[in-house]
Amino acid sequence: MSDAEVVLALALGVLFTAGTFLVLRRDLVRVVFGVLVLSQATNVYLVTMGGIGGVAPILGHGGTITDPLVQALVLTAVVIGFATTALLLVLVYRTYQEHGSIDLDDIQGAVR
Amino acid sequence: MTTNLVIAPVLVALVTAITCILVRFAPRVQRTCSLVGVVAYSATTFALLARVWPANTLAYQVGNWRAPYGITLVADPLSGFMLTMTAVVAPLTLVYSVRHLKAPGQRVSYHTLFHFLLVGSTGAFLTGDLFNLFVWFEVTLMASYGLVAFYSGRDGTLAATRYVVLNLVGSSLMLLAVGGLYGVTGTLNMADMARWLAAASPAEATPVLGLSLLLLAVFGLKAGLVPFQWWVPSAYAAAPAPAAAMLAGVAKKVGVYAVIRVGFVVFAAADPTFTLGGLAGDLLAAYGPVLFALAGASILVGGLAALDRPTFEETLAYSSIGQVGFIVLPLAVAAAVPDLRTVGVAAALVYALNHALAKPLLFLVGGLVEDAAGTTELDVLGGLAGRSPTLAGAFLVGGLSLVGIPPLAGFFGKLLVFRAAALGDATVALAVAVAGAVLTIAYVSRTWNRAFWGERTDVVASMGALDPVRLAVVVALAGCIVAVGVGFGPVYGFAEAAGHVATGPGRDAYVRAVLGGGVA
Amino acid sequence: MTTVILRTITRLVLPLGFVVSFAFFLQGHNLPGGGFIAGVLTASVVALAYLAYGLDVVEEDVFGREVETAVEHVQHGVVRDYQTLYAAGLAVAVAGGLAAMLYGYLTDTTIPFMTQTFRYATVPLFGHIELASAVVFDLGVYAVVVGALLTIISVVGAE
Amino acid sequence: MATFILGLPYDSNVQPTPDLWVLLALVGLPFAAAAATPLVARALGNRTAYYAAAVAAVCFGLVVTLAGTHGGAAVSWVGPLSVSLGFYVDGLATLVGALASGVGVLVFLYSAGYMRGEPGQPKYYATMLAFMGSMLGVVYAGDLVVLFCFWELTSVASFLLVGHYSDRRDSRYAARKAMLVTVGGGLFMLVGFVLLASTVGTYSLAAMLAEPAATRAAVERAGLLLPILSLVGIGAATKSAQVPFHVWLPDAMAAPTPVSAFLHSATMVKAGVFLLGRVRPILVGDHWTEIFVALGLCTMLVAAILAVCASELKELLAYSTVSHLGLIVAGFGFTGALGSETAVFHILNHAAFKAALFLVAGIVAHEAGTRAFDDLGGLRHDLPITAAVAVVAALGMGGVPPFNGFYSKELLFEASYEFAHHAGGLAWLAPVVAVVGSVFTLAYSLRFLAVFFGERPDTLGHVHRAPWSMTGPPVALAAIAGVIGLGGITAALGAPLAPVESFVGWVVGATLGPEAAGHAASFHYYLPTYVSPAVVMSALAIAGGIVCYLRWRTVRWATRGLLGALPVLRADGWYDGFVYGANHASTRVQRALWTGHLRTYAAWTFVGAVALAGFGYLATGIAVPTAGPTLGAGLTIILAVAAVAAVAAVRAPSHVAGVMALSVVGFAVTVFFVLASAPDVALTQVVVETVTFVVFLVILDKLPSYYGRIERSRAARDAVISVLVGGLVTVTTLVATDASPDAIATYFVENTVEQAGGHNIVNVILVDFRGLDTLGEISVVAMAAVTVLTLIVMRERGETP
Repeated sequence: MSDAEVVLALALGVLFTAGTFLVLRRDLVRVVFGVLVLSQATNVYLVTMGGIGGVAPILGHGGTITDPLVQALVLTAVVIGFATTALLLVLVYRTYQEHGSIDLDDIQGAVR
Repeated sequence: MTTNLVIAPVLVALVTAITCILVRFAPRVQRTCSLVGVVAYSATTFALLARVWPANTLAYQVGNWRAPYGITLVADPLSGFMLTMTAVVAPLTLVYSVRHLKAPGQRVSYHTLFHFLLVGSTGAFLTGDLFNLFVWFEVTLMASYGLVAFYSGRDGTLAATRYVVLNLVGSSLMLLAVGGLYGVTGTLNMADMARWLAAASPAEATPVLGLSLLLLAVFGLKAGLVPFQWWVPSAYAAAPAPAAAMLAGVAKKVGVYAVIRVGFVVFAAADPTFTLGGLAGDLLAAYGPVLFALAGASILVGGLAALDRPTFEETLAYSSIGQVGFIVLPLAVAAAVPDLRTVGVAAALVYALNHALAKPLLFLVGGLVEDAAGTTELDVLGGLAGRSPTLAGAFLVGGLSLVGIPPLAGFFGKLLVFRAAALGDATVALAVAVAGAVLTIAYVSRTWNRAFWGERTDVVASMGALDPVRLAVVVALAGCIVAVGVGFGPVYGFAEAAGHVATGPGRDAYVRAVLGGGVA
Repeated sequence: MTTVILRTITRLVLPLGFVVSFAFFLQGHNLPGGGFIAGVLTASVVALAYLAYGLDVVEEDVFGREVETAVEHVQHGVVRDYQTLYAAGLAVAVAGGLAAMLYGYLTDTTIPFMTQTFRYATVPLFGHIELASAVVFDLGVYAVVVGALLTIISVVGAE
Repeated sequence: MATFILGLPYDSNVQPTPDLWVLLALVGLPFAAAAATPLVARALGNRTAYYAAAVAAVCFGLVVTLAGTHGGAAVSWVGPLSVSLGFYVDGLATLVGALASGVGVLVFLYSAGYMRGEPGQPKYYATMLAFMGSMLGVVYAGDLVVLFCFWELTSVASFLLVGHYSDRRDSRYAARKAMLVTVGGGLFMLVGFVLLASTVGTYSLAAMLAEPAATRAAVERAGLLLPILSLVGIGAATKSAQVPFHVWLPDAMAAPTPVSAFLHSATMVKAGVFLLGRVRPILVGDHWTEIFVALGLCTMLVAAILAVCASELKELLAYSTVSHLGLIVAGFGFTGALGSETAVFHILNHAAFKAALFLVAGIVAHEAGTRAFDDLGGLRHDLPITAAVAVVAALGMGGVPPFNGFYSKELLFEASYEFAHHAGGLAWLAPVVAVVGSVFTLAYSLRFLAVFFGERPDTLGHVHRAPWSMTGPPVALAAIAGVIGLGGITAALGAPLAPVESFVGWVVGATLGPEAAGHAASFHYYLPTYVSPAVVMSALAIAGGIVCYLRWRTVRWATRGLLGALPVLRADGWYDGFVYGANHASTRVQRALWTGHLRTYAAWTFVGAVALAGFGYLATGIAVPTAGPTLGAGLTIILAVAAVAAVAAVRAPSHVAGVMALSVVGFAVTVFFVLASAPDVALTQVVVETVTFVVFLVILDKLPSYYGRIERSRAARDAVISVLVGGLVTVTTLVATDASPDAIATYFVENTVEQAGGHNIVNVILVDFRGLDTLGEISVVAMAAVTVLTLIVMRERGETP
């Protein structure tokens, strides 16, 4: 836990880079891809904040137990992210219905 | 001292929200529940305020788990100030909503979302836990998404989509920061984190500044500060007028509140001798230039962009960006100058109160115009003052309060912002504030000239009668603005008490109340 | 052809899914599982049934109702019940938390919201088992997840 | 007031302090009366004017009762800020307060005739009364905040009154212009006040005036003298329409004429010079003199030239007002008693003659139907009384002896000569400018009078006699002006007009700096009987004025030519430039920033976050730890898979391919959770992944398959932003995993079974320790469903906002 996790850090860096790049696309579906990658990466990151290398936080199995708190936090974050993503998907669909396009460069609202 | 009153406002709003779903097929019952619920919300909030006044800190350990292991809610003057603001604006806005929205819309979700918005903001105002703050943010946001997308038309869907995407990015960043802070400090409880920081060596605490500033970026996104302000105009313009009023009046303040609570109560606790690379002073001193840049840019960009907008609510939405800049500007001074922390926070709170009253008022006036005239295009409006002097008078009070005309609430906001900047020798901040204020005069007078004065246009001439109930709500808000200004003495006393949490002794009291005498 | 296979699989999976999700729900306090996972599983299984038979068929055959559009689903159809389900779930979760407070008022002490308790009880056949009040809360979670997910899936499916 | 009527000398020691209740009544009454106006107007109709006049008369009475007092009275307002509802009475307050209420009485009476039958009278009288209250508030304020309060209220009242004819574009333009300039200037003044108060430690003006020398010393110590002086000066200059802020006053003539007479000549514009008089004891000094003498004289000259160019009565009077305000500002600018005497005496004189002239202009416009010089002439036959008033007032304005304006102008010449004599060099410009300005002043005064003399143009139709309600007030004003003028003659004969001298002396005493305090109460004025530099200057000015008038066409041709060559003199340019420029900038800023493209917004959000966090990391100078790889092979491989799949998602040629790549990411993440001993998270991840992708595929089915081709430049830019974000995350992960605090997690491991009765710690945390999080979480889930329903149901309704 006291050592910096270089491999993890680099992998997360790549995941965030990819996610960010996708969010910056003009294709709305790819934007959703990007958001999904970002949230996946965030969850991985969060789990590792308690350190890696213990046994599962279920008592009665012996061994050093890995940090259960971060796992609980990730669960909460996953569920919230899941709900928001579901809404986003429906919104994407409705946006397409209203504007007839998923190309964000084509879609213009009354207020920019 | 534990009292269930601390959590009562959250529970009242939550129960009301749930009830509103359960009784959705009996619209009349639903409306009644919703209204009773919001009144109960205000009543419990004021009861809580009475316990907090003038300088009490009540910690509430949810689930009876002692801090820092469970989640702690804390009611102190700072949260009390924000809650009181909400408790004034929410009932008025809801009464307005009941008359404003058509029955099916109310039935399908409006009341539920409205109360969930209250749940989220109230939870955020009360929580003493960083991750719990994230959860309440998400509750507030989800309700906001619903309200922005409410009409489900062209504008609503697009605005909501943008809003959701940007905030999903924000959520990832926030988790990045919160997780990092947990990794570094080993705790999520704000008081515990403050205690940890106070004891930490500079070497241990170095990563905290970067992480806390990442958090600040997320708060900036919620508050709509430049360069995170993008979602504001389209979201406010798409939402129903009373929802926009709540979003601008209450939900936006959650971001500002978080800056104060997390920045000034937690991060300022770090050892004051802690010297940063090039910056002198404590950890919070680094917030000074950052907050100043965000606030200054917001004031100028928001004020300037509001100046030439074609519709009423767009003007208000862009104005919101600038006004939040005014709220944050004294915080920048407070961060940079440790002696001015109380003064700066108090100034920010007073300005926030002004904006929480004036902006909803203006949005609601816009809603009335929209409803009666069918449009808020400034080009086709004119002569509203002759059509409804009451409406015009209310707009004038709200607009002049934004400008900072005494003796309205906004005047003291401006005075205190100027004062904080003057005491901090922040000449540039003063200049920016004055420039922003001049822009405010310009767009308020422009809106007035084009909508309320001028020859009565056909649209205005053929306007139906204005709903007296909604008009009464608007007038009540105007009354609040005048009352806050005229009776400013106690209001300032309250704001100052709230500002004390940002100082050493105030922070110690907070930490003691939460952790109980420093055990942990 | 695919429909036939799907329907056959569904018939097999449906009961199995319910049992598994029930197990996940019960063991949550001591082993991996809990209300959320159980809820998602239940919802998935029902969604599978929708996929195999179609929403309208379920409405007609199971509930004997005639519904066509999404809006009708919301107003008359099963979605109406899903909505009630998640609202009830929330209500249960909150009520569980409030119960502690209420108990506090009755016994003239201050017990905070969501204070949980647990007892070990000896039940014939099962032996020494644990009864935790937190299960009530978890039940609320389960109901919310099932109700909300099925609402979304039905609405999207009905499009 | 009794003191002055008896001609007794002023002595501050015997003056009782004012009664707070009288002050509150004085300031509060007009507001209360304004609030009641709509009701009263319903009962009285056109006679509402008499109600307003009565209120003003009561106020005047209260001003008179206060005149014998001196000092402050306050009631606490905002204790912690040391702001009180404080009032202060002295000579200056009494002078301007008497003008505000006294001219108020006359203007209200005049309005009875002028506004008869006009629509919007309740609004008009209510606003006028509120204005009068605000003006009295400014005048009697004993606290900077109170002063500012009423100061801004006068601006708001002025805004509403200038825009009285709100249908007319010019009215709206003028109203907004007046508001932007005066309220905007007020903000600068507020900053000045705040600086002053922060230095002194109180907002109490009364306290500062009690110790002017100490206050000044404190300000100088703080090095804030010049900033405060300039900021307060901007406030005064905008209100009193000094160059270059004089742009709003001529346009403000769009208001009904009584408003022009009341606000824009006698009172509101005097607030600026009043303020100078008010802070003069504290701030007077070298900087003070340089700034205000230059400002005042410059304004006096420029506005006099502009007045010559005017083509109609009110425009002429407006510029003339600006010019005379410049004279007053210059007077206050000179150090010492002489300057104060100039300013104070001219405030009084100007109010008398200028208000009278405005009312005259109103009568002319009302009865003749035009205000243009070219259409007017020979009106003395039609309007004899008005003509008589005009003669007295206009000659006073022109500074012709023995009319009242002559004496104050004489004082200006004297003060400027002394100043020049004392300072030398460039200071000699002061008397020269004063004389040149006076030349034009007399010229345009005569031009104004010419309306009543000479040929009556044929185009002029029948001109009615004005009703007494309209002629009475100007006659009263002219009488006052006339009596003051006659006082100079009698004084020369050895019988000075003691009450006026004594009163002015009292007022002057209130505006003197500590160094000149001894001069108080010795004010005298008389028609000069010997030759002095001032007399010579007066003679030059009068001779020049007459010559100019006789050569009117040439002069006007020349001045208009000058104006054509130097449009900057009119200074409208900067205001319009500012407003149009700002509007233009507004559109440009909005267009440039709000492109409507989500990726612009997202890019800024990312960059902003990276900048903030990066700044934080750099400021603390964190050392990025780079220990060797510590993860096991399994975890390393699975992370590599996730990373590769994410890159594949970026490069995916179709949506479906993208979804497949994403599901690989999801799968890898699940395995990661399993390997990282997080079974609950892994399970949840699996079910969530599954449902998400089912929904995703269902939705994708309904969307077009769009394969965006990425432009190279955009891809490069986005790649830079993405790498920045990735870098931030890498650094954050490194520093966060590097630390090893005593985490609170150990508590859960140790206490879960005994305290919460569960073995799955994660689940126990979710439902018990942190149940509130979960409650929020399921609220979010429920709301997602609610919102999805809303999206579908409201679509069917087709309801627009």
